[in-house]
Amino acid sequence: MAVLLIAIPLLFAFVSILNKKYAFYLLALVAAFNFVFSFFLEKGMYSIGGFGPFGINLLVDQYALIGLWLLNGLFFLTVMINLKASKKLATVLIVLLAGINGLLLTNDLFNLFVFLEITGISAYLLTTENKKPVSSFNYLVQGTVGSGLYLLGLVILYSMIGTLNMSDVISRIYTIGATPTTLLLPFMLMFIGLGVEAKLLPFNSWVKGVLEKAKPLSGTLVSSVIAGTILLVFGRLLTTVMVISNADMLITIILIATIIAGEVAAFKSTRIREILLFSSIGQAGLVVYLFTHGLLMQGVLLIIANVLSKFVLFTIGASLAEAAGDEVEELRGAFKNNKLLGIGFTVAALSVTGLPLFFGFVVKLNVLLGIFGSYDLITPIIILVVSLIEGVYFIKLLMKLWYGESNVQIKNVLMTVSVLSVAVVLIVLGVYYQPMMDLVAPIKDEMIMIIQGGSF
Amino acid sequence: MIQIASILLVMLGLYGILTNRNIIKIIISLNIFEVGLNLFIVSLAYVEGGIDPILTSHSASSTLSFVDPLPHALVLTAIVIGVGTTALGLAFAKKIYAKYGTYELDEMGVE
Amino acid sequence: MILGILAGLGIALFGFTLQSSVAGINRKVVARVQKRYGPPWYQEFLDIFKGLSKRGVTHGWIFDFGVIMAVGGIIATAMFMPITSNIAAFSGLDNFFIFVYLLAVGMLGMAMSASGSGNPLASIGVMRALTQMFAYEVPFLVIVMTIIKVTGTSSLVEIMAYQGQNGWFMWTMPLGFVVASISLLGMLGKKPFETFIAPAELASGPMVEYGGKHLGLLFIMMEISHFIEVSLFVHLFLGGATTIVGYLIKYFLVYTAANLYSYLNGRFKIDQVVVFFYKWILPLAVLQAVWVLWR
Amino acid sequence: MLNLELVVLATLLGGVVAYLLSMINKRVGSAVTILVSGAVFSLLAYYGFGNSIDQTVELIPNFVMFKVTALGTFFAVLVSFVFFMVSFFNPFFAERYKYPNAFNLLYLMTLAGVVGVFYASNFITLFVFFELVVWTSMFLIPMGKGTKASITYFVFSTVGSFAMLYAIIFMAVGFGTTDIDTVLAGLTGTAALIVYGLLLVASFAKLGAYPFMVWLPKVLGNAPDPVSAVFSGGIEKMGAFIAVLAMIKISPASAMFEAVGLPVQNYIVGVIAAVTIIVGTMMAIRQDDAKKLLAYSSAANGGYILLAFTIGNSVAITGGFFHIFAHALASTAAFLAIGVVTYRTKTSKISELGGMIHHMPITYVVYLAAIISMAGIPPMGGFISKWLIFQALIQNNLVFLATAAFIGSIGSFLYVFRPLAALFLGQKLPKYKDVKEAPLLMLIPMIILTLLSVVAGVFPTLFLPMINNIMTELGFQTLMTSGFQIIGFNGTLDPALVAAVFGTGVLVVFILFMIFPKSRKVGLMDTYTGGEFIYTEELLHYSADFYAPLERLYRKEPFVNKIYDSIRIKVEELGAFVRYFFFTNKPEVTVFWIVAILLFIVWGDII
Repeated sequence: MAVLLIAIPLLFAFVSILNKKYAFYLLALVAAFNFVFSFFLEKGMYSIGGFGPFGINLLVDQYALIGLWLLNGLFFLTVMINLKASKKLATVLIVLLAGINGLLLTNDLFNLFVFLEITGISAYLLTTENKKPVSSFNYLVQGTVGSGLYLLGLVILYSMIGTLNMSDVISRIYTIGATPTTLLLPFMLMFIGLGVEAKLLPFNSWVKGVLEKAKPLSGTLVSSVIAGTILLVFGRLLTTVMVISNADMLITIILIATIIAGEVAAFKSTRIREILLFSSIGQAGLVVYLFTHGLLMQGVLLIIANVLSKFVLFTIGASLAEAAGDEVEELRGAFKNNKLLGIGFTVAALSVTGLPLFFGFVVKLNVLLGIFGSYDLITPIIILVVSLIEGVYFIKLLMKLWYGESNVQIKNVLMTVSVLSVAVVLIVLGVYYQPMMDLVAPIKDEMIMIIQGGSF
Repeated sequence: MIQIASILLVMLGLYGILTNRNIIKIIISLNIFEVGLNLFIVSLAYVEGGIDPILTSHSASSTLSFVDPLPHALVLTAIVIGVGTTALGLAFAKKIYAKYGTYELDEMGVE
Repeated sequence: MILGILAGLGIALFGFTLQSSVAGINRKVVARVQKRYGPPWYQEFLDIFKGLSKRGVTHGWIFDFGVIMAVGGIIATAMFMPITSNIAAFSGLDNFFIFVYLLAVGMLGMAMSASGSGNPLASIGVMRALTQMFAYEVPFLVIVMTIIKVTGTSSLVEIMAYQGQNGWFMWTMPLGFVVASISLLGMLGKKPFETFIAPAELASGPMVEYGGKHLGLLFIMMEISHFIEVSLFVHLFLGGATTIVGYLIKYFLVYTAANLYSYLNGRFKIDQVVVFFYKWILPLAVLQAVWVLWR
Repeated sequence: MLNLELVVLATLLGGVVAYLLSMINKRVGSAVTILVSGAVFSLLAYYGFGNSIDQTVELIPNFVMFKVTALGTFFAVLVSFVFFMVSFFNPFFAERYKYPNAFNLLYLMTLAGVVGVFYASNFITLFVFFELVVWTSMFLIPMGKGTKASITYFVFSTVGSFAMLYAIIFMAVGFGTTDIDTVLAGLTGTAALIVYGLLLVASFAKLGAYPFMVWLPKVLGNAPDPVSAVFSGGIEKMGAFIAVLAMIKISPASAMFEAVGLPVQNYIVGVIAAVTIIVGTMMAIRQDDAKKLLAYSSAANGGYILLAFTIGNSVAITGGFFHIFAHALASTAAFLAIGVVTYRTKTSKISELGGMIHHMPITYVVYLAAIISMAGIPPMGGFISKWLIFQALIQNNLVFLATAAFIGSIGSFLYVFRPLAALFLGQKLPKYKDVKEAPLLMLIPMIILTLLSVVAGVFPTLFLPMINNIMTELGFQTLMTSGFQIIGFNGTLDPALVAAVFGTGVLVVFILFMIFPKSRKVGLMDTYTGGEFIYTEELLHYSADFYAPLERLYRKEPFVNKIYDSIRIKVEELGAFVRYFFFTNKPEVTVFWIVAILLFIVWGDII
């Protein structure tokens, strides 16, 4: 069943090459299918080809489901909003969809690598939309090195424990009695490999080139949908596979540095897309930080909040930048004629900043409670200081976008509607957050249960 | 031994990416990196005195001396992906050349 | 209460008469010091009645209203003032803070009226007066705070009684006495602290536009406010008085001393006043307070 | 019974209604803000003092919990009253805003937030509404003169609220609950000190105490006039509320050692309050913008409130609450009066204005009454509170704090007089000759506020029950009174008598004034000029650099402003550094770091 989510897009991708004319309709169809179908998915372990635990497995648990609903939905919206751009890239987008779904579903480390590459390659292709081949090339080089390192890591791991099934890794580690020291190398390699895609600090020099001039389509997909997917993958790996490690110090330094660097760089920035991209770097750092500290639920909440708001922010930000210019100064008063978009943007920005009435606040509160719960008194201070910086540049941005004289006008009904509906979701979740909490609550237990050999 | 050699290749590839400013050279370095990786993976599968991992009537009794088949399968996929990225990289290189008339990253100026 | 108010009005009238006479005598005294003949002792009364009887000018309703508020406020303040430990209109309510703040109403009224005249010299004068107040009032309040704490009451009559038993604060708090004396010069607007009037410079500052009944009323206000200030000093530092004669002697001595001393001085610039008080007098006051209270 | 939840929700709903109606007609939408805030105030006052507010929460998710306390009622009624009074100005200013409908929405959202803060039962609720107020009010500010102020406001508010958030989570993890009373009562030892400090940071940030003073003049100077009034009279008071939680409810404020009879941490707060008073006063004296001047004065008055709570005996705390009350009335009135002037003349710079009294006498009287109260002169409310606070200061031998309070008190004469003399009085400038008195609807709230100020000063005992309820609730003795008299530590105050005596004095003089010959009316230009002939009003108007000799003696801005600037620059520099070194768009950087980290790991492995 679950394999359809991957197989159908792949199949349609081939079909779309044959029928260039209808490629876009196929894309729309597939995206809609994936979105709808993910709601009918039942939890469980799906093995492909009938090899049982030895073959490739797809795992549908609450965690994967949340990811599927969220990201397929946003993917669909993004594609629909940017009709024109998606028409040209229809095949790539379908492949990307397959990659994303694969990443979310797979329970096999090597399979994950494959999907990582599929997603990566389609992402590289997507960025050609920006007409910046050097940046795309840089992205490609770094992405390839990253996934290469991931591959190296997983192979070393495989040679140690002899399995690639994510649910089995832990029990095998215990069986063979591997020590954290011996596992350090493979885990670090995998961490770095994923870190490149997840935009962690020293490995993210590609981000600026790819996103600073990104068009609405590629920008939104890279900064919201793909970023969310990679982070979710990170979460799963850090919870079920890379649990034993003694590089805590190193990783923590990397992550804290990412958080600070992202926000500080955004603070310095004066261009709208740059601000958004640096901010998403900081957020990615925080998410991974939460995962490494066992705060899976908080991490997932943060991903959800981020993906939703980054969708809104980047869609609007990139459209504005395309329409009037990148510099915030040039965009002064841009929302004067685009009030509805402005409201959506404001809601998303306030949510990222973590102000109440919005989902971001609930998330921030949970994050801080989680970190405090592990008797860590310093990190919350860092997070608070950083989110103050974040708040400042977002508020600055909002003030400039609302006040001033400008005749920018963006007419895109679909965009307005979808942006506003996401904004409404952010508000509703910010007040009536309990359903979301209930949704997220079981993920960690489920994952642990599966690791320990249980089933649904 | 071959593992060390392949790791050396990986390192060489990384060194190439680190130092080269020419797009084609970077792609080649990337390829060296991947080749090293693939070699490494294959080398893991090797078992001293192992036989083909094919289940036949006379080798059914012993499972210890098989060569591990999985890395081979992995390598196949990895090679394919590597080819894909290389092709894509070259395509980008072509685009870049069309746009800037050079393969030297330093000569392109700020984008 | 009606009786109290009538008594208060009596005290205000008494204070006015007293201060005007003392000021008149002082004019004589100073004249003799300067080897002049000097005006008669009732000259102040003559000046005031002359002013009140003349027809003056007004610059609008705030000009009038300010004067009424000023004199009214000062009279109200004077009504609370005890003369001796027995003679007080509202016994038990002669709270020190009432004097400080109710006095301010009068000052505010006068300042308002002066600024309302539209003459910049008046505004400058008011500015200087306020700045000077900012200088002398704080050390004075600190010292009085010490007194209040030591005696446990802010009622002037009770402070007098305390001094009767434990010695005058002039002796027990010598630094405070110095501070208060200098502050008193500031309050009375005597040299070197007469910058806000500065006749040759500002044409009498706040008073520049007044004539006729306005000027007369303001003279009354000035006399009564001097009465309040000197009385406060007498009650707080010189042990007050149990009999009216003792009060009159102390009052006369304090006022005359201040007056004579002022003729020895030149005039400070207004920022010099502020610096002087904050650099020397306030630390002295705080030192005295710490010495007495935290011992 | 009045359901609190419904009040909050209805206010929010009212905001939405106002928003929608403003789309049709701006003024109608603004009228809704009057109605809603009026309804909120009257309902809260009626049911609040009748002790029949229902605190159950059903519709809002369960993290929001309300609890009706005398403390909350006092603050909520007071602040909603300020909102109500100020809302009368909204219809007139609606035309001037860029987004009038958003203004109306946010105005009511802020009101809902404020009410929520004061009735919060647990800290999460408190924080949610606290932050709600922060961001809704933040968007009100830029409708005025500039957008920069709201960023400053956001920074300082957020520093405060994050400090509070840290404390809240600290307590939540420690106690497993965030119920305010339980948690604060349970704190001991170092934890109590930490929470105390953090909550106070929040309070300082809101009140604009010394190191956080910067935002007040910027925000209050640049926000639209009604918003400035709301900030000064209402939103700032949230800081006082937090201060009450920290300084009074954390019990016993455990002292490591004592300083001058106070727990040492209280003394430190006292010193900060003293510095606030002095800096606020000195800065207010030198402001040329009337709104900035009042803003600094708000900060200084916040210092008095903190000082009162520092001392912590019943007289001081009563004084603190009374000061909150009196200052809210007075500063709202003052801001509204200045608002009228700006509404008519489009400037609030003292040096550009003059002679407004001749155009708007009622506004002038309102301002006069307001500043009399702010300077603490009888017969206004401000006198009562200052008297009480001084009583307590003296009683506790707090020499240095008292000195600061005296400086602030005398200094307030100076700064309140500056707009009075130069803006309202002085020459009647010809460029404003067509300026008229405020419209009736704007006069109503100003007159109400003035009358209340006077009543509070003359019959303070009428308002004391409200404060006594709080005192009983907090476990303090109530202030001793007899009739209209208030009995302090070292004396008795009879404000009614003071007022009566003052009235007598004025009456006597008035009669005298009438008896003596009538004066001749002359124009303002007909003054003594020392023989010069001057025909220009501006030249005869003394308003620029009013306190020049005094201003010369100290610096233009508080010293901390420089530190904040340098912090901002440091952050930007760090950002530039990070961008330069990491976000280079060069693959070799990534590869370099990968190799470096791998080497590090392998090296560690080998060893």
